[in-house]
Amino acid sequence: MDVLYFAWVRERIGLPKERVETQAATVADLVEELRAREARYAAAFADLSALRVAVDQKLTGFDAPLDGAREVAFFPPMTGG
Amino acid sequence: MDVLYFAWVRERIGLPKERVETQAATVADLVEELRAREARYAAAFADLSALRVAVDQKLTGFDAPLDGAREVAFFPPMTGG
Amino acid sequence: MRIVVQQAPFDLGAEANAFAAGRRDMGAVVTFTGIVRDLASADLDAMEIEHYPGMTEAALTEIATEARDRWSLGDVLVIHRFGRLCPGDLIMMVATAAPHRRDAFEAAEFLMDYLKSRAPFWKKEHSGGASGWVAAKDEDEDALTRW
Amino acid sequence: MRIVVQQAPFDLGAEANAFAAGRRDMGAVVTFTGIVRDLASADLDAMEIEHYPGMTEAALTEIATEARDRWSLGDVLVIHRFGRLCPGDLIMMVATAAPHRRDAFEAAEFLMDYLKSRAPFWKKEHSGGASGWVAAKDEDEDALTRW
Repeated sequence: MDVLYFAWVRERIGLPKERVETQAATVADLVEELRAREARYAAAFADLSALRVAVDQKLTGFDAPLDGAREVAFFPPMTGG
Repeated sequence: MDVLYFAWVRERIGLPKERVETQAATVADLVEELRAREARYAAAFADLSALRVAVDQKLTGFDAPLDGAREVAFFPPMTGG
Repeated sequence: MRIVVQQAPFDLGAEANAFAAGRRDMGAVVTFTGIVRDLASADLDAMEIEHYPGMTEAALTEIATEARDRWSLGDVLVIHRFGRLCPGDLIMMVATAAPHRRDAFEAAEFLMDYLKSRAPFWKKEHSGGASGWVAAKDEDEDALTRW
Repeated sequence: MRIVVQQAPFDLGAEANAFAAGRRDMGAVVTFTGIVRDLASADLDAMEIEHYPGMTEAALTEIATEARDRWSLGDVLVIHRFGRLCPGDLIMMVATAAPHRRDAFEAAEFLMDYLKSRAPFWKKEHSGGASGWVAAKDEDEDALTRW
């Protein structure tokens, strides 16, 4: 699936988007896999309460299933307007 | 003093403004004098709850004193905006 | 603060642009515009707005000053027309500028609620040969209890 | 209903005039405009707005549709810019048209409250060589409980 990063999550991980092959059942499982990769991922995902997630462009929770998901995005709380 | 009428009060009395010589102590006293003049005044002032009054261009009540007042205006509730 | 009472039309876009221009310290601008409405049932030909010259400007200034006292505002604009208007014509506008959006919104609502029942304007509707004064609504009077 | 996400500036006045034009059945038009603010303390050089193409438009459409479901509205407009902006630049606007003023005001406030924390935009401030992401405010999240 495509994994997207925005704002300081993007800056901390160092890229806006990557292709990830995963069998993760939920967003939380995917986060665990990413954290295990490298320090910059561990740093970006250190505090999940500071993060928001969208699956296929819909805001959701970290317990959301990834079954059939094509795109997951991680970002800080939004500051539009 | 000058007495002004607006909206349907003006239409009912038949003029927008007139000079009134009066010793009336309050707005209510002035209304009594006007009512006694002619049927069109009695009709315009039949229901005070349907009227509003301003003394010297300030909204006030019918018990307001007229001491020193230069201008009294009668009109229906306002419908601006 | 600018208070305008006039018979002539005003240009909402030009007023909004001028009001919002160069406000580096104000993050929020709210405008409200009132438009002559032709209800399907009414078949309105025209609306005539009467006002009380002198008192109108004083009342609007007082309401705008009160808004500036109650909210943190950078600026306030009120434009209100009088005379004969047609359906679709703009009757009036208010604009507020504030550092924060809640202040701009609340002050604009306050201005509208007070302007509706405390500024000396009266509307008369002309529809198909008949005409009648618009009655004040209880809900407009009740709206003032919010503030 | 019109939802626009663009890098280019927009003309508040032209948009407001076009939105208000010919609304014979809508008595009330409210606009909100967000402006890049230079706080005295911040000495802001520029603000950069990042967004999530695709999701942004979907989220704004969902919020606007929700507003139309909850209030009696004739029309809704949302314009939001992204990219690099300077103090005084217009960031975004919403406009609502309704038969009654209360609906137009409430729907515009609802749109702003949801857009603030539910549309995927992120602001970064550049001031005197330093830069930092604007943190979401608790009060913006709390504002959603009103609705």
